[in-house]
Amino acid sequence: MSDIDFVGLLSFVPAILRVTTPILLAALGVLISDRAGVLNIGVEGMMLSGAFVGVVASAATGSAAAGLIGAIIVGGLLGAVLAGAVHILKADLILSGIALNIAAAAGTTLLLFLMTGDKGMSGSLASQVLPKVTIPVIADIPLLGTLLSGHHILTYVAFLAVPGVGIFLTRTPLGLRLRAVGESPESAAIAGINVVRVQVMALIVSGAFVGTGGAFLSMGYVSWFSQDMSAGRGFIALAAEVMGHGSASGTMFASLLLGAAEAIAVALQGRGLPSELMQTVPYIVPVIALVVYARRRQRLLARA
Amino acid sequence: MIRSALASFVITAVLLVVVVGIVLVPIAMQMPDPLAVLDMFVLGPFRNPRHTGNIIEMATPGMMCGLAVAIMLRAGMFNLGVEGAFFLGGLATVATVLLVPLPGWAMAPVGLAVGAVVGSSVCAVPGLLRARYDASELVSSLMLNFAALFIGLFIVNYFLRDPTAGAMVSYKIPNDARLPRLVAGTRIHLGTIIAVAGCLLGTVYLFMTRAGFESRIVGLNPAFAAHLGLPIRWILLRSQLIGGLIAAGAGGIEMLGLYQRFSWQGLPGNGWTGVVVAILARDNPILLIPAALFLSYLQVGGDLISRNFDVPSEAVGLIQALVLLVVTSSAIMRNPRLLRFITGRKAAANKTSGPKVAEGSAA
Amino acid sequence: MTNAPLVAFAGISKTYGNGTLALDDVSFSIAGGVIHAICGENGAGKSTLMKILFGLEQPSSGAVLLDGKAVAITSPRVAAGQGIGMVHQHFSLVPSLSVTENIVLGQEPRRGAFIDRAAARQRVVDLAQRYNLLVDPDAVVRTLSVAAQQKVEILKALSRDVRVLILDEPTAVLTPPETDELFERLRDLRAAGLTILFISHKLREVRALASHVTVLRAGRLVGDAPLDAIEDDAIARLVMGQAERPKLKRGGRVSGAATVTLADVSLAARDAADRLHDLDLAIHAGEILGVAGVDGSGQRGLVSVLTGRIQPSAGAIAYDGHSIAGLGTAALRQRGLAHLPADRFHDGGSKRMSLVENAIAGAHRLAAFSSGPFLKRRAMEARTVQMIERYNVRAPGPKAPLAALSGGNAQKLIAAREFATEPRFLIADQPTRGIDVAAAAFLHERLSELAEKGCAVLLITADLDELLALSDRIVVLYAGRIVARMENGPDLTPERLGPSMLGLESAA
Amino acid sequence: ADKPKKVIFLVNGTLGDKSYFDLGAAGIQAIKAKYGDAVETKILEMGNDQTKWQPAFEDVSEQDWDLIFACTYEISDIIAEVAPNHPDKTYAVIDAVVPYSQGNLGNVYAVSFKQNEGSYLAGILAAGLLKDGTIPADQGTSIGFLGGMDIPGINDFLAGYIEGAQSVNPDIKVAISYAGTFDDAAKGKELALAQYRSGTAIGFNVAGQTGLGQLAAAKEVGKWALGVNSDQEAIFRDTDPAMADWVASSMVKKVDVSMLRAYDLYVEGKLPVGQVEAIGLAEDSVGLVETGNMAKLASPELKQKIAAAKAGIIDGSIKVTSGFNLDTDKLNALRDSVRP
Ligand SMILES: Nc1ncnc2c1ncn2[C@@H]1O[C@H](COP(=O)(O)OP(=O)(O)OP(=O)(O)O)[C@@H](O)[C@H]1O
Ligand SMILES: Nc1ncnc2c1ncn2[C@@H]1O[C@H](COP(=O)(O)OP(=O)(O)OP(=O)(O)O)[C@@H](O)[C@H]1O
Ligand SMILES: [Mg+2]
Ligand SMILES: [Mg+2]
Repeated sequence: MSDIDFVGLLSFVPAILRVTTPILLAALGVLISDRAGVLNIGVEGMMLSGAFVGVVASAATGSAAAGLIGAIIVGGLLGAVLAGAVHILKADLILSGIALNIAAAAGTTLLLFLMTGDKGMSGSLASQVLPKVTIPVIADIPLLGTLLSGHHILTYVAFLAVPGVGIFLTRTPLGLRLRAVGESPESAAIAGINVVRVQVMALIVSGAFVGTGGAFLSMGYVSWFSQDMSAGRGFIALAAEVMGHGSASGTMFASLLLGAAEAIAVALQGRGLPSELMQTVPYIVPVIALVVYARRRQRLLARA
Repeated sequence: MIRSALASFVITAVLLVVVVGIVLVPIAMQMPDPLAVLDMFVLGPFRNPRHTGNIIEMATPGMMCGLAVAIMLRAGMFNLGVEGAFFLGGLATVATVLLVPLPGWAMAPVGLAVGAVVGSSVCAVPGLLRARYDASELVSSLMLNFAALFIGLFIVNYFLRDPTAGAMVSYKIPNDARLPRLVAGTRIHLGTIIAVAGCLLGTVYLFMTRAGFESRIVGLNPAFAAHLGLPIRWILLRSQLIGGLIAAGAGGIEMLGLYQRFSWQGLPGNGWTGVVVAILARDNPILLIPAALFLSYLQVGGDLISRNFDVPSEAVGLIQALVLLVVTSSAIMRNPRLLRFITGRKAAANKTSGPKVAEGSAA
Repeated sequence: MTNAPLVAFAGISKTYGNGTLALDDVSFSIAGGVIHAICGENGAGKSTLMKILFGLEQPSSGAVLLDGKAVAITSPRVAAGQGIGMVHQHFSLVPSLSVTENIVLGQEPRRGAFIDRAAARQRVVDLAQRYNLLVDPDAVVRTLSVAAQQKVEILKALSRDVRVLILDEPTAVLTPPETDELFERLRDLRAAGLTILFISHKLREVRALASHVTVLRAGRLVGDAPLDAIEDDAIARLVMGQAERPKLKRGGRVSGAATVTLADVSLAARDAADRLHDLDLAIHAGEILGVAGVDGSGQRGLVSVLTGRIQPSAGAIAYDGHSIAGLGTAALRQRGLAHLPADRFHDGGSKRMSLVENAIAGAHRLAAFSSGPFLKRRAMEARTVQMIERYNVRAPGPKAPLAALSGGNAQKLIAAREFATEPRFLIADQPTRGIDVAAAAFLHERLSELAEKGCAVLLITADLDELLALSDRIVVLYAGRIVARMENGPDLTPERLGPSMLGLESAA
Repeated sequence: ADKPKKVIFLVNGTLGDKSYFDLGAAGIQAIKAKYGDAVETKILEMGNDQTKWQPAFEDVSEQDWDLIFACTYEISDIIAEVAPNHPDKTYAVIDAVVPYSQGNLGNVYAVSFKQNEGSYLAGILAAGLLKDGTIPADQGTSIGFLGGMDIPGINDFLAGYIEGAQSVNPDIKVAISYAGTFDDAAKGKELALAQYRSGTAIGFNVAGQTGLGQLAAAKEVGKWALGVNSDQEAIFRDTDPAMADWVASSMVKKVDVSMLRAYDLYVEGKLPVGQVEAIGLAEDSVGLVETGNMAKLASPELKQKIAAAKAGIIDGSIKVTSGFNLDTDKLNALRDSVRP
């Protein structure tokens, strides 16, 4: 096979970026929640809801932007709901997240059925998609063009959000407070910070990111919503965030790793190897990466 | 301690009935006979022994997976491999029964033992990686669940598949290997007794043995464990091995108890139920029994109304989600006055909320 | 301003959720512009009262009056708004944040949407200089020694615009010169019009600093007087409800063979405060060897290598002449090691476990407490009850969680556990930090008793009175080296130890 | 009039699969539409927890339903267990076979679809479009197959598809991918893109929701796709015509029609219970959509070739291998023979 050459590898880049985009957006959302001490387990449900509302809102308004805004809003709303469960009902954070996931799966299907008479997909809704972006000059440069230009707009959003979230967490007052609240709520309260408010805000922002990731699925990857279309990406995003060790760039690299593993598994299909074994690749690669990383960290610690 | 946990359990149960009523009433109102719907949901499961049996059958894997989760959580490990262990345990049990020539009486015990050992790897490997390299068990177990799924499907496809069955399923599990049914007219099987016994043994293990005591020390405060010189890595690994064996054994029991063939094509979800059951029971093995039964009861009630009335199955899902929320909403539940009312004594109000973290060095 | 006092407590009572009556109808007032001390033994209710003033707890009844007006202080924000600042002894710093970040947290200087990092850093540098509490503004708090964290804590309180400053045992981890520095600054602050509430177990400090003292015992107000109207003995009697602290003075009893020897032990650690260089030391059976030194001079590293947590990077350690290379904590404990750790809740026990479990943990594999794989819960409980009685631990019962005990009582229980194994070698690391006089005296007696029975005791403490009262010999650690060795005797005073502790003079 | 007949359809999963279950639901609607008040219908989703299927079957069998529908092979064992205890009830299982050899299933009617026959035509279409240059060679030289999982029900499509393509071009290459999921349209798109990228000119999706991702990929790269089960061009014709334009045709499987037919027969008392009916091209139960894009795209010669193959299959002169009877080794051999 000749696609191991450089250009062949380069043609992989768009695939990796595509696969990574929804994972990264959701993982950034998880990151913000986690740093605030309220790990967002409802990420799967928020993603699904974002995908759903993106389609419905864009079909209703005829505007893709409205769809995206709808997805962001519903993500934020669900974040607020989760925050309410945790802070008003004082419910268990993890179970509330699981509950949200169950409710979102059932709720989107039910609403889809009420709107279209179909439980499976929104094919009958004339929803819009968000555009791809061609960067004028760069697009024409041979290698760089493939690398940097022609991706989906939310792919750019996701990767540009990485430094954004990083700077937010480390350089802004709110980011600092958020980290303090996440690590040591008592200390933050003593410093005069309203812990509940910070956590509510973090979950709302988290939900907005995750909702955007959902919009990428239904308004970028494909142009419709289908039942359970998040297909476990929320959990992958959780894993990416944990692997990223709490930093935005770490989360990005972990997401890229998971995305690349998935893209490799896709490319390995049809080579005559049992498909089931190929499908384990995206799950085994991260575990190996995790171990390699952990060993390296151990060795560094040991040397110091 | 068990008593106060039981108190919040009772409050939860009462509350749930109220909440489910609130959700259900509007749905019921749309039906010609609203009272019948409510009646079916609340009492239906007990009218027919078969349905009561369904509760118990369904609670069996819930108890065991809950036990596996609880034992690992008590050692401070958030290992989600229970789901994959359950799946792989079921598969390996069936594979043993089908592929290894065994006398009939030995099929179930040998199959379950092999299944438990093989399946436990999904929990044990993350445990090992955590103990050895300090790699997050949450991530690796989450990932290995899916790896176990696909490896399992590969095994079914290449080694166990019955080509005459039409679907991707194994050959039939021989009758000799099936677990005996205990109550005529229901599918309640020996596994239920194993699960209940497991929960009791789990209590003994955690609170009455040295090993359980040590794992709780590690779970609550690893720095304290290190101060005492406890072999922390081994204790971590051990609790995840035990959890894995239980979860995988549960998968085998489920297969030999209720299935005719190995027919899972995806992760069956019992591991997640186990997480819910364990959190519900506050990691207290004895309370796993009522917790699992209660969740199953709600399920069966929901199934019954959707079978008998035009209630969409998604509505049942929504009810479930709400139930989960209420079950853990300690705002009402941990109200000290209510607790005192139930226990009839002064109860300590513990003010934990949010995820549990070890008190010493946070993870 | 009329003559209404700045702060007044009017009939404050506080019952915690678990039923503990921490404060019982406490009323007194604090005049503006003074340093006002609050004394009382462990669990007397001092911290509770201060938490009420700072908005961390709400009184069950009674009111707090500021300038004569009742104010509902519902949160630390409200307190801050009223100009009340507090120095907490524990957990009010965020470990992973830098010193600067911790100090500006909640009132960050901004430039646009961002934190003005230069301004923030400058604020800390200025503050540190003004109060002469030197800390590295860029250091991550987690890596700092307890003493350095204490300084950050104080700076943080001072960085707020306060008119009332609460200091809850601020000196427990400071060296005498540092304490003196702090007191200078506090006097300056008072001169500048600040009102200071000062909690301490050390009468000497109270006497040196404050002009008024209030004494609490078991939640009740038992004394409230200007300091020039009350004798030390009287205060002590009020605090303890009995006689004054027994003065022990040991010294010079180097008896038996060396139980533990260190030969050229070095430790290369990431944290400079943990490093050790060429330590040569022998701890003999029957002696108490005191280790003096500014916090962060290598004490933590020394404890780590002696307890088998970390293997030294060079040199050899032997117990009874046998090398312990490669042995872990468990093996060493079997060879007779016991260790009273500096941080009682972090290493010494589990807050959520019962007293029984905390008291027996570690010994639970002994035949007395287990048969086969099972624990003998009844035997465990019986032994715990004994310990509680013998060590005079004030506790609701053996099944209560450790968290329900006040600091001093928790420490007694942990000491009871460590001493119960009849150790041959004991490391007592800050055994009485933050503990009231009576409890401290009790623990001191137990330590001497152990030494008399032939145990080799290594005493690490920042409290020089304690060091001098208990030690037979003293070594001084500075920057990971032993810079002085001396026999204890009547002529050894804190003043003589000071210079070598600060690395100014080597008497080795 | 008589009291209405009661018909229930038990879904061993959930609706929305864009496959058997949705088609079955359409069949129930067709029955209701045709018989109106003379029939009472219900669809019950039993969910994905397999342990709940048998209790649901038992409950429903105890109620007063006259005809109980179900579909897929996954449910065969359970019907075989429950049906004998309820001889007064009639069961119709679509797209599956029950073990009649056990002798007590006289009240069960089974229909098995010869989807391999329809797929054979799809194979001819795909390979034919390439061979006659309708799809220019620079679009790619191989054809594709995107399966949901590597399972018999999917491989039955594959076997027919390969054989049909080979009948046009014995050296045809088929890129084969399995997604491992039926829910993940994004993954389906990614797999399809990978196929298109490596030289596939036209692909066939048999993967439920996942498979629809192939259409999005086809639109993106401007290559052709073949739909399955229902007319996928029609699904998107109104809402996304640009995508619909790339659906060359669809291999339809008329589960709904066969359900209606079963009910017709049942009402007439002619339902052949106790046996399995294998239906395919001859019964017009599977086939290619020949309207829409197909009508414009395929050359008259190709259309003729397809018609001829159809006739051949119906008269038995062409035998299409069934994916159900292939063991794993034979299946691998078949797949290896067309690997690009
Ligand atoms: N949050 C709490 N919940 C329950 N009881 C508490 C709580 N905080 C303090 N107590 C109890 O209230 C009493 C007074 O405690 P407080 O902290 O005020 O004592 P203190 O005088 O500060 O003691 P110390 O000298 O040890 O710091 C003690 O018996 C303590 O156990
Ligand atoms: N939630 C609680 N339940 C029961 N007892 C508690 C609780 N929180 C604290 N305590 C007990 O009350 C005592 C006083 O609490 P506090 O937080 O004042 O600690 P402290 O040791 O007094 O520290 P400091 O004097 O430096 O403030 C502690 O020793 C602790 O054991
Ligand atoms: Mg205190
Ligand atoms: Mg204190």
